Formats: sequence, C-alpha cells, structure tokens
Amino acid sequence: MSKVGIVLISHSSKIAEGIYELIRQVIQDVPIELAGGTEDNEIGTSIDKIMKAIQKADQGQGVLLFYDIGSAKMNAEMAIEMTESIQAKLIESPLVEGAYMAAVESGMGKKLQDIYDSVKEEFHCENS
Amino acid sequence: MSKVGIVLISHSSKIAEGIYELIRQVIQDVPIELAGGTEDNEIGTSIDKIMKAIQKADQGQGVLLFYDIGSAKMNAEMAIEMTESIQAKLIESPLVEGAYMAAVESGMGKKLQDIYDSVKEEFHCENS
Amino acid sequence: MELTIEDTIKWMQLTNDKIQKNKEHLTALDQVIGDSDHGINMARGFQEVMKKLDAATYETVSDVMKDVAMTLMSKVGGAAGPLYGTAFLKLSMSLKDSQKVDESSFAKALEEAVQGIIMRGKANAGEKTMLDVWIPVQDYFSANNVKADELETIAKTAMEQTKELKATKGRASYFKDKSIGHIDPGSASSYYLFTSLAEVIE
Amino acid sequence: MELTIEDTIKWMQLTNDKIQKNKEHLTALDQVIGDSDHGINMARGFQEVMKKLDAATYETVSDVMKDVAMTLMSKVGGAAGPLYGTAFLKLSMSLKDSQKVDESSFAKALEEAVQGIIMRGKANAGEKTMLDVWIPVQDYFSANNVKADELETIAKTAMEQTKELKATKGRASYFKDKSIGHIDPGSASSYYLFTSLAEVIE
Ligand SMILES: Nc1ncnc2c1ncn2[C@@H]1O[C@H](COP(=O)(O)OP(=O)(O)O)[C@@H](O)[C@H]1O
Ligand SMILES: Nc1ncnc2c1ncn2[C@@H]1O[C@H](COP(=O)(O)OP(=O)(O)O)[C@@H](O)[C@H]1O
Ligand SMILES: [Mg+2]
Ligand SMILES: [Mg+2]
Ligand SMILES: [Mg+2]
Ligand SMILES: [Mg+2]
Repeated sequence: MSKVGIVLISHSSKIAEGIYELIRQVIQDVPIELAGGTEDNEIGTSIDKIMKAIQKADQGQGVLLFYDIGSAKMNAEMAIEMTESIQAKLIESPLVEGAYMAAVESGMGKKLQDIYDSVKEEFHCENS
Repeated sequence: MSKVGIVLISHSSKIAEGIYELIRQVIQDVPIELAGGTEDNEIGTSIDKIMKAIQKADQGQGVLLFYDIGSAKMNAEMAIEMTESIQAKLIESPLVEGAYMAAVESGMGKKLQDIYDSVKEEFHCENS
Repeated sequence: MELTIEDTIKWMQLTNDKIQKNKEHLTALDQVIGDSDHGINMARGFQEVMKKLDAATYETVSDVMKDVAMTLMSKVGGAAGPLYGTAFLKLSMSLKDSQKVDESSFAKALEEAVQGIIMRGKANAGEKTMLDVWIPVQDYFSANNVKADELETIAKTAMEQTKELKATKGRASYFKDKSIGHIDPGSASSYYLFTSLAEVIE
Repeated sequence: MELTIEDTIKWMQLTNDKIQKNKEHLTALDQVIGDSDHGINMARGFQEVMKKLDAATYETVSDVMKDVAMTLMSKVGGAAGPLYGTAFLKLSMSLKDSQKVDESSFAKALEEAVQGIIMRGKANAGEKTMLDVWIPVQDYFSANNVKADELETIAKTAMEQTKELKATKGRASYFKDKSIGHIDPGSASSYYLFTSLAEVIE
C-alpha cells in the first residue's frame, strides 16, 4: 500500500540524515527524502534538492514537508509551487519531533490531511 | 564575558552535530556541547554524555538543555539532578529551532532565565 | 522472606540470564510498538550489572542495589535506563537503614521504587508501561504474605494484560490505537525481574 | 528610459561586477546580524547568471529576466535566492507582453516584483530587509521621470537608512534590538542592483 511521503528540509544535511536514522529505526516502509544543505552541501537549502525530494517521496498519496528555520520555508514554498502536479504540503511544526510523529502516522496508513492535523494538534506552536 | 551554555541532546549524534554547525555559522563564542546518541553512538541517549556536556558547557552562567523526543527527557532530568552544583535547565521547545534561537540570545549576553523565557514565548508549544 | 546480599546478587544473576536468553523476544516486542531496542538495551545493561557485581564486594543489600541502579542508568540507554535506574536507586535508598531486608521493608522499598518510576516517567497505571507490572507486584507485596508461585503468577498475568492496553506514554504512544494487542516490552522485562525474584525467595 | 535586451544583459553584468567586487563587504554585513553568507550566496548566484546569459541568445527582455530568475532561485540559496528569484520572475511575467520596455512598463513590473517579494517573505516596509530598498526605488519609478543620478541616490539613501531599523524578519530578527546600527545585507546587494540599473539608463 502506498504511503504519504516525508521530506526533511534542513540547513544542515547532517540534521536531515540524523532524523532519517531516527525514523528508520522505527519505520521502514514510509518514503522519506532528504533535502539538507545547499547544492554543495554547505549550510543552507536548495530549491532543486527540495523539488527532487518531493518528486521521489510521492507515491501518489502526497508529501508532507518539514523545515528547520526561516529561509528554508521560502525555498520549500517555491518548490511546492514548481511541482504543482504533486500534492505537497508544508507544515509548521518542530522539525525533528514533528517529522518523527508524521512518519509513524504515515506508517499506519493515514492520509496526508489526517497526518497534518495530528501533528498540528500535537504541537500547538505559534511559531516554529 | 562568560555566556550561558547550550547542551544539545538528541537520539542521533548527527542531529546534534548538524545543529552545532548551523549555530556555529552564526555564533562562535557561546559554549555548545553535544550529547547525541548512546555511548556507542547508536540511536539513543546517554546520561553520562549529558552529564559531561553539562559540565563542559557551564562557564558559571548556567546551561540550557534541549532534547528531541521522549526518553531523552528522562535522561536529561537525571543528569541535571546528578550535576546539582551547576545551574542547568531543561527546556521543552523544538530542538533545532529553539537551540538556534537560544544560542543567538546567549551570544548577546542574556541570562539563563531570560533566554529560557524568550524561547518559551516564541514557541508556545503544548508538547514537544 | 528475607533478602540477603547473596540473594540480591543471585536475583540479578537470574534476571540477567533471562534477559540474555530472551533478548530477541524483547526486541521483537519493541519492534511492533517501538524502536526495536529494548532487548539490546536491557541485555547490555544487565551484562554490565553482572560485571560490576562480580568485581565488587558488598556490606549491604542497599549498596548492591545502588550499583545496579548506577549501572542500569548509564548503560541501558533509552527510556528503560532512567526508569530502572530510578527504581533501583529508590530501592537502595529505602533499604539504606535496614539491617536485614525482610518482607515489610522490601514492600516499603518497592512502594518507593514505584513512586520513583512514576516521578521519572510521569506515567501512571494503565498507560501500557512497566508500571503495569510494577504496581500489581507492589500491591501484592504490601497486602500479603508473599509466596513465590503467587508472585510469579501476578507478574506474568500483569505482563499479559498490558496487551489489551493502549499506550499513552513513551515511544509506543505514537502508535495510538495500533499499540493495542501487543505486550509492552518494558512490562516483559519487568516480568523477568520479578519471576527471578520469585525464584530467589522460593 | 528604455530597456533593451542588451541593456538588460549589461545591467546584470554590472550588477555581477559590483557583487563580485564587494563579496567580502556583503559577507561582513551579514556577519554582524546574520550567518555571514550573503556575499557568498549572491556572488555564486550572479556568476551563474552571467554564465547562463553568455551561453544563450534572447528574443525578449522578459526571457532574459526569466533566466535570471531561475538561476538566482536555484543558485543563490538562503533567503536571498527565493526572494531575488521571485522578484525577477515577476519582472519577467509583467514584461512578457511588452514589445519594448519603457519607463511605465518597467515601473509596473517593479511594482509586481515588490509584491512578489512581499508575498514570498511576508515582510513589509520597515522590517530591515531588501524591501526597504526595493520599495523606495519602486515608488520613485511610479511617480517620476526617472533620472540615473536620482535613482542612484534614492537606492543608496534607502540602503543606508536600513541601519537605523530593527530587523523583524529573517535571520537578523533573532538579534532583536542588537540588529540596529548595521546596514541590512540584502539592502546592500539591492543597492548594487539598482545603481547598476542607473548606470545602464544613464
Ligand atoms: N514514561 C514512561 N513511564 C514508564 N515506563 C515507560 C515510559 N516510557 C517508556 N516506558 C517503558 O520503557 C519501555 C521501553 O524501553 P526502551 O525500549 O528501552 O526505551 P525507548 O522507548 O527509549 O527505546 C516501554 O516498553 C515501557 O515499559
Ligand atoms: N522575509 C524576508 N523578506 C524580505 N527580505 C528578506 C526576508 N528574509 C531575509 N531577507 C533578506 O535577505 C537577506 C539575507 O540573505 P541571505 O544572507 O542570502 O540569506 P540567509 O538569511 O538565509 O542566510 C537579508 O539581509 C534581507 O534583506
Ligand atoms: Mg525501545
Ligand atoms: Mg530506544
Ligand atoms: Mg545570510
Ligand atoms: Mg544563510
């Protein structure tokens, strides 16, 4: 059965890799794609990496995007606009904590909007 | 001038290292110590690593501890109890986002409680 | 019942044997509703406990338990580390002034251990955690003339009943309703601990 | 003023020259209230823009700007990438149907570019961002018969005035009151952009 994909956007490729490890210890069958660092793997984000990650993470059930700070959000929004054929949703939640929770829920076969709502409900954050 | 220290507790040593990179790009003079992974650098946390990190991060201004999920919190609390001579405070906030903000504030010379309050105010999270 | 220093060491030895033998089983339980490391965590922790106990000599049961506590705390990792660590630390503290550990002092110590686990993990009865074994065992110690076979049955039944519970604390809580139908790994390791105790006081 | 394809390429060329020359200055500005990468980001982005423009041939100003947009978007990184990228994309889209780019069509396009930056970054005037240069420049284009020297002065003054502002968006906002007293890096790079435009329309 196809699952909702997760895209991890971080200024640091290590952060994205670490979250991947953390999730994979628990959940194996959910597509998780990383968009950490710039094209040269410096600190920053890359629209191209995010777009590719969205495309790879989509199994037809859509993709949830998690990001760390500030400008990653803008790059994520642009990438979503440029991959309009895919149902991709950016979520404001703690990066590590939210992505972990979403992966477990996706593993249980939940739908994109339900996972989105669960994560939002769990982390009532004004900002993140 | 001595600064408030930051301890990054994560189940994954890569996550802690990545946050360190992210912060160091912006702030150089704040003590940041990592407690990522178990003693064998597997996924998990280690009380001993956390205790050592608290001790190294303290410059006399106290230490703020950030953690990722669940059981890291218990290990952090025990470590704090076991290093009672140091003013160490665990904070419930998004790990990456909160630690970044705290480091900037510590870099500006703010005191432990003020940084704690700022981060809590920024991230009105029920849970994290 | 009376628990001597030798009994206590034997208790840990038997627990270690069971945990090493059932390492994969504990891991399998943790795989369904967790991160597949409870067997690894507990096996590593108790192996270190045995190393520690073998290398030292003790004057009191309390001191044995203190070493158990410190070792579990720093070697188990995961949630089980601080929880078992706290439990044994509380046992050790409670038994500090007991010349000999009899049933009533042990029952009292067990009560404090349970309070320690609750304080540390902020869970309570019915949340599908090790407490769902510790609490019934503690109740039994408080109310009864302890018999080995009864202790064994109570611990086993309690462990099995965690199957029907929904996890609301720890890693398993992420699975919500899907956590129902599986035995809690921490309750299984706690069962090994108390069935070993039953063997010792037999 | 009229902006031809050659003018547009020249504009980018002059901008690139200034950014390469002032790479360290931009980075130094970003060091005080940011993450020290604005010079690196912009230099990398505009170098790629020049590579792209040198290798292609164009039929319209709009097409040149579209390539500028796509390149900045994917090569600059950081906040400046999507922001400059969006700005040039809006310029390109607004000028799509203009046979020749005159002052009024450019003024209109600039207005849409500013709207694009606002939409993308959710900032507004006075938040110590590149908008604090883009908005006064756009106002000047809307209201006046554009003169090169006036354009230069307006962009420069606007950039300098960001010094007094407190950042409430982007990385610099973490510094709160301490962000006051320093020129905003994105405003400095925007100044290079508009002073190059002034040279082109001279
Ligand atoms: N908050 C808590 N209170 C009591 N027991 C808990 C709590 N969280 C987890 N546990 C127990 O710990 C066990 C899991 O231990 P382990 O797998 O070693 O740790 P982790 O979940 O960190 O990987 C659970 O099965 C449960 O019995
Ligand atoms: N939300 C925003 N809206 C408008 N401009 C912004 C915003 N955030 C940042 N900027 C601009 O971007 C500049 C920083 O760019 P850069 O250093 O390349 O990105 P980053 O801050 O991600 O490292 C700032 O000086 C500011 O002018
Ligand atoms: Mg586990
Ligand atoms: Mg674990
Ligand atoms: Mg920057
Ligand atoms: Mg940057």
